Amino acid sequence: MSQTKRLLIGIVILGGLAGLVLSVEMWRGAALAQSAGAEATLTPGAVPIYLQGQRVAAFEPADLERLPLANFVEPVENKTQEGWLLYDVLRLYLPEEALLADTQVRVISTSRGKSAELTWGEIADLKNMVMFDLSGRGTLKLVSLLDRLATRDQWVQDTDRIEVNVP
Amino acid sequence: MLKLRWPARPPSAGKSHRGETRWFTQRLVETSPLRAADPRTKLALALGASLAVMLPLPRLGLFLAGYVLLVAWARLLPEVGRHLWRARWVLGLLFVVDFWLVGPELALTISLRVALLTGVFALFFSTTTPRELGLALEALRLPYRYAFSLTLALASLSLLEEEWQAIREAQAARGVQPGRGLRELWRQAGDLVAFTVPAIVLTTRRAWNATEAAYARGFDSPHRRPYQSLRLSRLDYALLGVCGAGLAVLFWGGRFLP
Amino acid sequence: MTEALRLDAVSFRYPRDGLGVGPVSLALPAGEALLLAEASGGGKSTLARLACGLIPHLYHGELRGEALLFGQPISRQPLWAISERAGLVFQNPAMQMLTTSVEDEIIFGLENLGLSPAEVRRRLEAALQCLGLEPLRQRGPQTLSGGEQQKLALACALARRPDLLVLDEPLSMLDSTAARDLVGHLRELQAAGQTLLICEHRREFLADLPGLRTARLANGGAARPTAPAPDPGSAAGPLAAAEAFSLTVQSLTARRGGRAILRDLEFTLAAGQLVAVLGRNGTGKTTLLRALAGLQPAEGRLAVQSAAGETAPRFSLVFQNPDLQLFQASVRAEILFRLPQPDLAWYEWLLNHLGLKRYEEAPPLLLSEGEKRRVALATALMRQAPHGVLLDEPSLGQDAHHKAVLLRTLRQLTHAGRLVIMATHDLELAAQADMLLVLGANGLVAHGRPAELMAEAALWPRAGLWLPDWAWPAAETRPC
Amino acid sequence: MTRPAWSGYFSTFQLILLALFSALIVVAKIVLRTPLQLPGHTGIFWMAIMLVATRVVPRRGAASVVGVTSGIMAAFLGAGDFGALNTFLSYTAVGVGVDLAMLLLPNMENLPQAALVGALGHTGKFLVKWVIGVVAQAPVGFLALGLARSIAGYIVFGALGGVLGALTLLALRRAGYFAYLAEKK
Repeated sequence: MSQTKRLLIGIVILGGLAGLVLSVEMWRGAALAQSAGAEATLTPGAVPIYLQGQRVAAFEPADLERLPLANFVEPVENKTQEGWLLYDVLRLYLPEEALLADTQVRVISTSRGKSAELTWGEIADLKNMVMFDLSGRGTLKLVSLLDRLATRDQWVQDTDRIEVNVP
Repeated sequence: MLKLRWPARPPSAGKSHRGETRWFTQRLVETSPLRAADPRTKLALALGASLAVMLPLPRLGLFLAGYVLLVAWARLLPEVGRHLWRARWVLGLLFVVDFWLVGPELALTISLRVALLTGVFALFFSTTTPRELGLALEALRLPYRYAFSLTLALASLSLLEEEWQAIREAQAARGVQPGRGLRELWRQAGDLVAFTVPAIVLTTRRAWNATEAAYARGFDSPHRRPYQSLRLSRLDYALLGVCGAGLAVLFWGGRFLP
Repeated sequence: MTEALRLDAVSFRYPRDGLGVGPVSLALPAGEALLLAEASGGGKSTLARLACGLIPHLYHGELRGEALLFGQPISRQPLWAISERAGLVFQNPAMQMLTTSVEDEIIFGLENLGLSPAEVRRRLEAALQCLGLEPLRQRGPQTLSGGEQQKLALACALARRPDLLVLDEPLSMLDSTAARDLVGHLRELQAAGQTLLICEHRREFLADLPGLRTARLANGGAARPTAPAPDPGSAAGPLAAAEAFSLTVQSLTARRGGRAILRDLEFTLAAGQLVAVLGRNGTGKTTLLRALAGLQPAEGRLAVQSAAGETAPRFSLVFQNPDLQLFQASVRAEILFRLPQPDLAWYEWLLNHLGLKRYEEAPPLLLSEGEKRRVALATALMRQAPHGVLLDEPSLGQDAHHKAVLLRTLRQLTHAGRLVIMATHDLELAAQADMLLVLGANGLVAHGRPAELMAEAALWPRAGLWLPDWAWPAAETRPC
Repeated sequence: MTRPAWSGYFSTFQLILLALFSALIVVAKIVLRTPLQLPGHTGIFWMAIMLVATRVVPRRGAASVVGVTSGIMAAFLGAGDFGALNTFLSYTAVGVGVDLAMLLLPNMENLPQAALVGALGHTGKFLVKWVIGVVAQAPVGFLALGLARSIAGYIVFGALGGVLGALTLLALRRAGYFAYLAEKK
């Protein structure tokens, strides 16, 4: 290989490395700015809702007043859970066409590292009682009569994010 | 741009007595109880601790509390403090930028992570002598010749530093003074060569003298038997056990932790 | 009687320039001591390395003849096996230190013998005690004085209990007290039946080793020709005479790392003097030269007075280690480096006078140590600093012939009205000076003419210097 | 005691030489602090010594040995402002970067090749610092002078170091250094 060719390849590699770093950093910067901008609009205690990765709405605590209350008695400790159905919450913010039977809904607590995966079909089946209970600390916890959410361990306390993906 | 100034000595330089260089910030803390621990244990502790940067904030906080207790027990708070002090501007800047762009939680997390990475190896390096480092490297299956050359290099640092200073003076006495700005760039390059060539020659000479001196004292003998060998003591097992268990709980402790 | 070392017509040539040593024949019976003496740049170090197997095991080159160590051919034994029978102490003590503490330094060689830890401990303690190094056992070798380092090097070699101990110019970098101390240890070793092979210029110190035989390598030993005697006709060199001046030093104090190295020095020197600065290692001889050259920050007054008024002193400094400066492709380029209008007559005079003419186009790095020293001297003298020249240990590793050449060159400068100040532990050289400055641990102990200072018998112990009889050619002035 | 086969890859003298070159890098880094606080300015001497080392010990991997050794030493001595791990990794990256770059550009006495190897090796150091920043989720791009200027600094000073290395090698050859070296085993 000639010297010129070697030098050119070297320069291309060097430029490629610099370009890679700059573009990754630009992308990181943009992502950070976007999330910073998005988070900034949230009022304290609001739960952002993401549809296909994009934040489309935030579930404000004040909105709860517009929704009907629901309740059930959980069978393990025989305590009454009272709150708002996830069915009502999502219908309040998301368009009908996003809410298909196999739409995946993920309710997340980042601070506790917990989440629950549900389909719209399960949520829309009102006998499953998939609902949010307002805890004493003012945060939301997801409770349900569904088998995989039947016990306290399986509930999602301190919910702070909802992700919705339409297949 | 290529304007170099050659201070007579670096600002923090000083010599306690001839040849003993103190311009490095690391010091051996003889009073630390970690002096008695095996260097491999300390290396494992430091590496384990640097993994903790991956923990989420509440757990990172718990880890740091434990880490501070360990450092305090090892009487190394001033050493770790000195490292953090040197990084204070960067840590401050990181905190402010993150606070401004995102929020206090991220700002705190990032600052704590960087602080941890900055101070964590002081545990190892301020309680280990070059000889112990060599023994540890040997015990970690590095061939003796490599470990020896590393400890020799550490032993030669003060000599090389004196030579750098002497070259600077000797060349300055002949009018070699880098730092005249861009106009005489080529001449400046020549001036820099007047430093690097003697430095390379003297270093090579030192390397050759050391090679001869080592072979004259039986280096590479197949009969070599180390005078000291490393052995893990109860202290090592206790440290590894406590710190390993602590990290394991923090990483996999699941719902029992915040 | 067993022969420790036998060389039969042994010669060794380095590949670079074909120089080396031999052919040499000699026999050293076990239990005896032999001194190898010949001109500098010859083959003493080569022979010392040969006796310990470093040649041919670590050097490329052509070895001829037969070299036997205790009856075994050196070239056919592994180096580690040779090192168990022959120990070596090198010339430069700082350069042979390998570890970070005195103890580790001794232990290093003992580990290589495969001894049990208990035996290593026993031999370590014995070696420390024998050479009085116990108080220094935890110190870093690089923090010791030159004399202490050389004792440590001897301890490292002795602890391995070699049958033959080879010493390559062990005294050349030591002050007279340290040198006498080391020779004292050699005397004890000799009395205990240790076989010794010593290569040394400073033979005067070895005079009280009983039974020391001397072998000269002059015929066939030195392959490198020595510098020719200067042409007497050119002795009056082309250097123009300088205006008369005097150098005044008042309350000179210099510190390193907060510690005062020089304290309240006061003296006056006149142009045209050859001045020797004496003192033990670490008393600040080099620091004084650096202060005079403007390289060392110092408090006090340093001034040159002449008819034109008072100015700061302007001297050239010749450093102890020539390798600090040399980097050019030829001796000529090195000496004329960055001189816009060099005085070519002076250049030619220096080249001829210092015996460098034949190396004019050779790279300085490839010259012998003594020749490099002379190139470094020439580079400093070419600059013709107005007040003169400062020299740090100029006679290091130089034989009598080259010391004479050096002295004549320096006299040329003093005749032309320059001031020449040299720091040295070479008492023979110092005795030829016009003026002595004797430094002690607490500053200047005395200054005056050599003959006057010799008369003060109490002075030398105060300076910590041992003054042997032979150091002073004018022995009739000595009070005894 | 058995030795791994690779332990004889370098001769003892070569190993000691590489270790002392590493020490020289650490000393140069600390002694020759320039008042320029541009990112990567110490790379001039650093890269020069590194490049000389690869020619003085002409075996593949020499630069990596210098990188790792100087990394351990610098970490041991507490050099660098971001702790030992960062120091060790970034020194190592320079060595590995130079070795990799020399696969493409082997002639260190050729000024353009040496400059490019210097730039590539020094960029390796930048990459490590950057990756550590990314892993720790630190917004490196916002620090001090901005990312583009930092990269440019590393590339320029690395290249200058490469040029100084090549000039040093040429001067060493003219001064007979390699003839001196050749007589040692």
